[in-house]
Amino acid sequence: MTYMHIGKDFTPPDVEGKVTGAARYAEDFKKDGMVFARLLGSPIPAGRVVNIDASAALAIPGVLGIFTADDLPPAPPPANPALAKEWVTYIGQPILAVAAESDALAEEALSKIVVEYQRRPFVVDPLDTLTEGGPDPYPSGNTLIRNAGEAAAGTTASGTDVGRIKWSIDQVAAFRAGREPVDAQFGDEWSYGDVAARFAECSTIIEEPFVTIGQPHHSLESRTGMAYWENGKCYFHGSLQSHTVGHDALSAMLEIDPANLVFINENTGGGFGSKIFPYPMMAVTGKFARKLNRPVQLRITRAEEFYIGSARSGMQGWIKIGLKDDGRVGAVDVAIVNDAGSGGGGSASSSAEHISIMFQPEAMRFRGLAMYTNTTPRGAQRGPGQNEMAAVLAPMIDKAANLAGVDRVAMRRLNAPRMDGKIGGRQGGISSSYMPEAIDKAAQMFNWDQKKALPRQISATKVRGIGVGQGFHTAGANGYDGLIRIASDGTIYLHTGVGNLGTYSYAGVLRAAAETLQCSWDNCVVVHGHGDLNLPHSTYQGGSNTMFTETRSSHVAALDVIQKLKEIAASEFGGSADDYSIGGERVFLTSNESKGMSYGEAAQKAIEMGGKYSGMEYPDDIHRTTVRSVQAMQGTGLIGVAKDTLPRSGAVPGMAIAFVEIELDKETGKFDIVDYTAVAECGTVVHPKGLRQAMNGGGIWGFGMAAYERHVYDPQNGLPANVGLYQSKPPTYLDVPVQMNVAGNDMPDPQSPVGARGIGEARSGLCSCCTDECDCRCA
Amino acid sequence: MNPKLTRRRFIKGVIASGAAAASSTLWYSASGADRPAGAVERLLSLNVNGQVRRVDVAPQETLAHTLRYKLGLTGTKLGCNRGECGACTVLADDVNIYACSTLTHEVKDRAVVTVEGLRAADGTLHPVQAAFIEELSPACGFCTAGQVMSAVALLKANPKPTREEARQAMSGNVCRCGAYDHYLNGVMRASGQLS
Amino acid sequence: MDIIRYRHNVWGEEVIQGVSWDLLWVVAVTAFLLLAAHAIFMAALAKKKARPSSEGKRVNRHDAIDRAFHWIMAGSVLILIFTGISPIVGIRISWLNIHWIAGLTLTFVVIFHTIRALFWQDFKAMLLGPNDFKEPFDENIKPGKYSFEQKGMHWAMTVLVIAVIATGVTLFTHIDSPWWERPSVENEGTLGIFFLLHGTATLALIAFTAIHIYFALRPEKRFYTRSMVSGWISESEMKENHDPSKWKAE
Amino acid sequence: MSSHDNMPEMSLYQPVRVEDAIGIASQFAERGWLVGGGQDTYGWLKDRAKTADALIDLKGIESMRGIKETADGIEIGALVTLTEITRNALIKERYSLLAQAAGRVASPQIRNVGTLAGNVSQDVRCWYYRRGLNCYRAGGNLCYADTPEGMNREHAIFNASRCVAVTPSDTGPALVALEAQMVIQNASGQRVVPAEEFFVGPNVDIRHTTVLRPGDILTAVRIPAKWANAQFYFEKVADRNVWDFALVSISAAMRVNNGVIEDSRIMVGAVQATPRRLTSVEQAIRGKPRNESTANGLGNLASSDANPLNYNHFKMPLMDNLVKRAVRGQA
Repeated sequence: MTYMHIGKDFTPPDVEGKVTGAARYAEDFKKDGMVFARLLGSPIPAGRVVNIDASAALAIPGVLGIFTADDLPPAPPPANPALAKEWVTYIGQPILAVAAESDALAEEALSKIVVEYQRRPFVVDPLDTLTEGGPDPYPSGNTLIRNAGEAAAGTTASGTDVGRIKWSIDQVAAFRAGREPVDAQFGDEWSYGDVAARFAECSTIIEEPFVTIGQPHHSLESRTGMAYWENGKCYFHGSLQSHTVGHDALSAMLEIDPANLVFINENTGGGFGSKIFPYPMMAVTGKFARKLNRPVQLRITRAEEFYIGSARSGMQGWIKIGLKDDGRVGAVDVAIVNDAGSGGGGSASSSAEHISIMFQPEAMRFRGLAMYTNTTPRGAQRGPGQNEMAAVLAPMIDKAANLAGVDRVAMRRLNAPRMDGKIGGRQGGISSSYMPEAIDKAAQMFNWDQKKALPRQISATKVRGIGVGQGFHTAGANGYDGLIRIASDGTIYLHTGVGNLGTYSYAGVLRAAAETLQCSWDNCVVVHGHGDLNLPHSTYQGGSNTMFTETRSSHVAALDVIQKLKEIAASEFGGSADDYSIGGERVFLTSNESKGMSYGEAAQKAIEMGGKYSGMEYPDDIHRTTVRSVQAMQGTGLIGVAKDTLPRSGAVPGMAIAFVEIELDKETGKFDIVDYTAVAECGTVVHPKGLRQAMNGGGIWGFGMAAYERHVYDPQNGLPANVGLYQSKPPTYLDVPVQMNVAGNDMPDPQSPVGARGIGEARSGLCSCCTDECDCRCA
Repeated sequence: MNPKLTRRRFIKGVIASGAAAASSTLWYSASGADRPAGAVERLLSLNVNGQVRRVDVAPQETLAHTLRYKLGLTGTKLGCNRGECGACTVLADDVNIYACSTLTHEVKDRAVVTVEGLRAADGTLHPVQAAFIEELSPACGFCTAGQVMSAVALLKANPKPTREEARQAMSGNVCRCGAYDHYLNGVMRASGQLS
Repeated sequence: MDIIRYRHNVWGEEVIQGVSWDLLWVVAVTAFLLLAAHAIFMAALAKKKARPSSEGKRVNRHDAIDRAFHWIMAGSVLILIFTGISPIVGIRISWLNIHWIAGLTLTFVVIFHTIRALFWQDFKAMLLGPNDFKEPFDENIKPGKYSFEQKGMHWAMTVLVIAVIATGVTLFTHIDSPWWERPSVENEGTLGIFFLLHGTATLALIAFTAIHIYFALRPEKRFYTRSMVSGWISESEMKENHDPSKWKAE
Repeated sequence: MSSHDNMPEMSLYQPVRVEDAIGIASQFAERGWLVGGGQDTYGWLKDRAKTADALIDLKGIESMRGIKETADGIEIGALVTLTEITRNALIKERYSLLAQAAGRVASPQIRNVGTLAGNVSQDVRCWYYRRGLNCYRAGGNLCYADTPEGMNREHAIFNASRCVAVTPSDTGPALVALEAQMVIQNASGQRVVPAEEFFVGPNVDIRHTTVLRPGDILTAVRIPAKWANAQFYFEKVADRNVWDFALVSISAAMRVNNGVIEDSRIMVGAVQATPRRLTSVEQAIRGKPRNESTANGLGNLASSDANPLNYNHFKMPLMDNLVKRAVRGQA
């Protein structure tokens, strides 16, 4: 299909500001009378706050006040409280905030505050708390239990509780040693098919233990925020991946009517899953500002970003994979214990889903446990669950394929999901998959067959490793709103409530609206990033969700515009709307192109006609955020607004395949990645450079996960070893390939109007595909 | 931006920090009677982006602090404040340095250039900036100012670097989004080696 | 000036770290002043007595093995003090190994000495009885083998040496040695208390060692020092200072 | 526990003569902090893990700059930056070992301001110590790293004495290999200390890594002609290729005549608190050809008396392998 905009590069409106320094992030905003707030973190890994004595701090001139857990609604475990009191569960956990006229003064005040703690036993290894008699990270237990409960006020976690699960010493020992823990209790299970029977049919069976590590997100922009109150409204400069989808949640955290919140967030310095929804600390920023009646900038340091900025959940597990004679995966049995940190969820089920979709086993059983530990809170991070499983699986699948005597790539292709692919315990369908074709394309780009034949030994000390890995993440939803306004001068304002994470998808998805409207991109203005700019209710920007979901809502809003254009034209020139067409930013009678009007003229007409045309009336199924925005624009142009009710079924898989060639120095364990070739199977490519960004970035996160980054906790005292950025070791220029080679499979997804799915997540963990090749110590 | 506004804001800043200076001088005279003479003066004439600006600078103040909070040049970002990420990279006499790990007093005799000072007099973007836009180099953009400054320093010293040389020269700038390939493409384009 | 040093433990709680080494100077100055005062007093005011002759018949006071024990103990204590305070006063030597080796030597010799004293020597000769306390105040009372001052010094040194040994051995178990690896420290406060006791005992030991050395060098007591070297004192020295009825010398 | 981010209030001196700097440094004694490039200064102060009353910025002292040829080799001013060292023609030609080592320090921006004196005087990177805990090195009673469960992957495998931190310097071992002389000035005059004696281990001084004392200023480093144009080998193995400190580094200088090693200096970094000289290896290779078989003949001689901790056994084979590479002359 030939598109005007889809599949073509464009310059997103925010790029220039980024290269000139004009782009502003939350910390760059100042407000008259603004004061600075800083956090005091817990020095103990577990316990409770007995007493806070801030008198000496408050006596310092210029110190304005403190803010503690008592100023917030209680958030009992496993909710992750903004400020802890009864349940201190990790070192660095914020206990209170103090505000002062200057940042330095706030720091000085912190050192004068005396907090008395009562310590409790703590634990940093999930298997230690799982062992009978082992310490529990919370007084009430050690594991996540899902129930139907409501979220505690001011928090976003819902339906969870803390329970207690213990294994016998023998069961834990068996698990540690890489064997199945017989009769052990799990918290989450699913299965399909007759697992035992399918294993019986398998000729190659491997059984392996695995461990992956937690790693902090360390978004380069820490979650500093600034809030102030004016005329009963809260203006909040924050750093979130999403924009309007978090509006109601943030209003609830601030305990105000959503209409009284103006959230401003034009740019976000990275989130990687840690800023999808409003995080607890935002309540402190907003409420402290109200308490002091001053604008408050709550500054988060790099170290604090480590503590409260979320991290990937590590896992320890056991897996058994059976291959049939023909190389098909007959059965898989997997057991995973997640390190859920403080109040995290664990992502074991997602890990298992990764296996189920990438290899389509005939039967499969998953059992999982999310164990809390006295470490930092865990949350979603680039392909949570799936990517660490991709890293784990790559060498195991290789081993199985080699044992079965099948080519590693051929084996993956054989088992790859096709259009009828199934996923997870319920074996639901997927929107589409051209994964075998993607594998072929990537193998060809990488020259797999040729590289396979290359000698392993490069020199006396260097060996070559080639590997392949696959990534997956569900990447799409529906039900969000699109909003477009055409002004009487013909300018087309494309409103989006998608956040600006740096993927440029906030603008990319609007290209679908421009495409549908058949208008020039130059006449379009992207409206985003500021709560006062009348934004629609858009999807959360996370989980690669945006592309699929928001091209749909852009499209339905554009369809609404077109329908209204035609109706306006029909009212002017007669006939019915169906008699009209659009083109060249005009609406005209299909049979007589001269009978028509420009978009601008139609907009002027819409203002005159009122009603639904100028937003005086609007559909009753749109979200209240969108309603407010439409109301604010009433009578200012032609308003197109609609909720995405297009049909959708099955999971929306964002998938990728990547090949990596490394040169490993066997004397030092160091390796160079000399080739990285990846193909995304994510439907139609909307924005080629954006796709490359997403694919390359994900690849580099994968290198980091496989080779450099990891949480390190000292079990003796619960101290984290790698708080700072240099200790956390995000990959640098010199740790990644000089050049990266990526492409999209570009096969349209039938459930997206432009055929697009997201790909921000899937394809990390690919470096790990080289582990079995060369016995390198990079895991 | 309205230049008058900027100046007024600047003057306000000077007055505010002057007050802070007065109070800290008091503290020093009370506690440091036996200190050697010759400690630095607080009022500096800083050459930033080609303009000499008078600014009151505490002795221990970092350049990043002065730029961001006294001169309002917020294009220079603080990612870690510890010299571990490169987001605060600026030029001092054409050499790229971490502004978070430099005292402002250390550069009092040097020409400081930040990302805001790269445009030509007629407003044209610096070739590095233009190339970074063309290559869609930034992702989230938080490290971008630093990446731009390292690229500018590189091209001043080496107008036609190889990709490997560029990679080495840029290596003190972390990009958490992993846009390294795109920045390198930008450097190669800015040096006229990619079209 | 502090008496005790406090520090924050790994969780920010205030715990005892040890004795304040400011006290080292206090001890040094105090000991010096006291001894100087004594020296001046003795030189100026104390009545001069003719010193008994060292000629004539010799009486055995210390067996060779006991003399060896004494000097080994003396040597190790001096080494321990020197190596222990070197890093505190800023003398840069590789002190730790010497310190614990000397400490172990001292420990073993003290154990041997204790066993020997209990079973092979006249243990009672060292016991302090009520009568001993009259001795300093009555010129007519002469001691048996050991004078009141000698017994006092011995028991003071005994208590202090046992204290430094007990605390020192505990601390020794907290560092790497050829026989074990450093353990984890469960409670920094407890460790600090051991350091406090070790340091306090050391300070007292330094004071008593200084006093001991001072008296060993005083002219009127020097024959005792000679006896610790060669084993004997003269009969006239014995008669002048001891009551032969209480000390049945061989 | 508060996470600090601001520089603490302190005074700043910017002397332009060494004598003035010494005067100020002597007056402040322990409460003064010398600043060259400052790259191992501001973090300590911002974190409040160490404090001082005054910063003494030495960069204005012209006499401590520049690289000059002397009768016996070269003299490098203490303030010469690592970037200048990597680019200096004289050093690249005669002492490429040092240029290579300097070129692997941290990141380009840090090398642009970081000085040679700062690189050899920097403090250890043990994470417990840097966190501001009261360990031995900070004047406390214990080591958190050297315990059965301590996280000690980066720590020492040799010559630990209570503290198990390692020397983080890349140029330090290179300077010892080149038999450099450290020129130190203080109020009582100048003294010249061999690089080998410049670094001190925790057995001798657990609080400091060098012989420098308050009031001392390292003003220059002299490199004698002895090892000029010798055969060199430098390699640093670190996790990431930027920023990270060495897990093990090797700096070797060899005099080779007709393929036979006449004399050598083999130094290893990051295995103990000071650069480690491998005299046993130097002796073993003396008189032998510089080739693969001599290298392989060494076996695990270099690491044979190592005393690894729980998580750093890998440093032993890594060190042995680097020694082999140095001896055979190629990676």
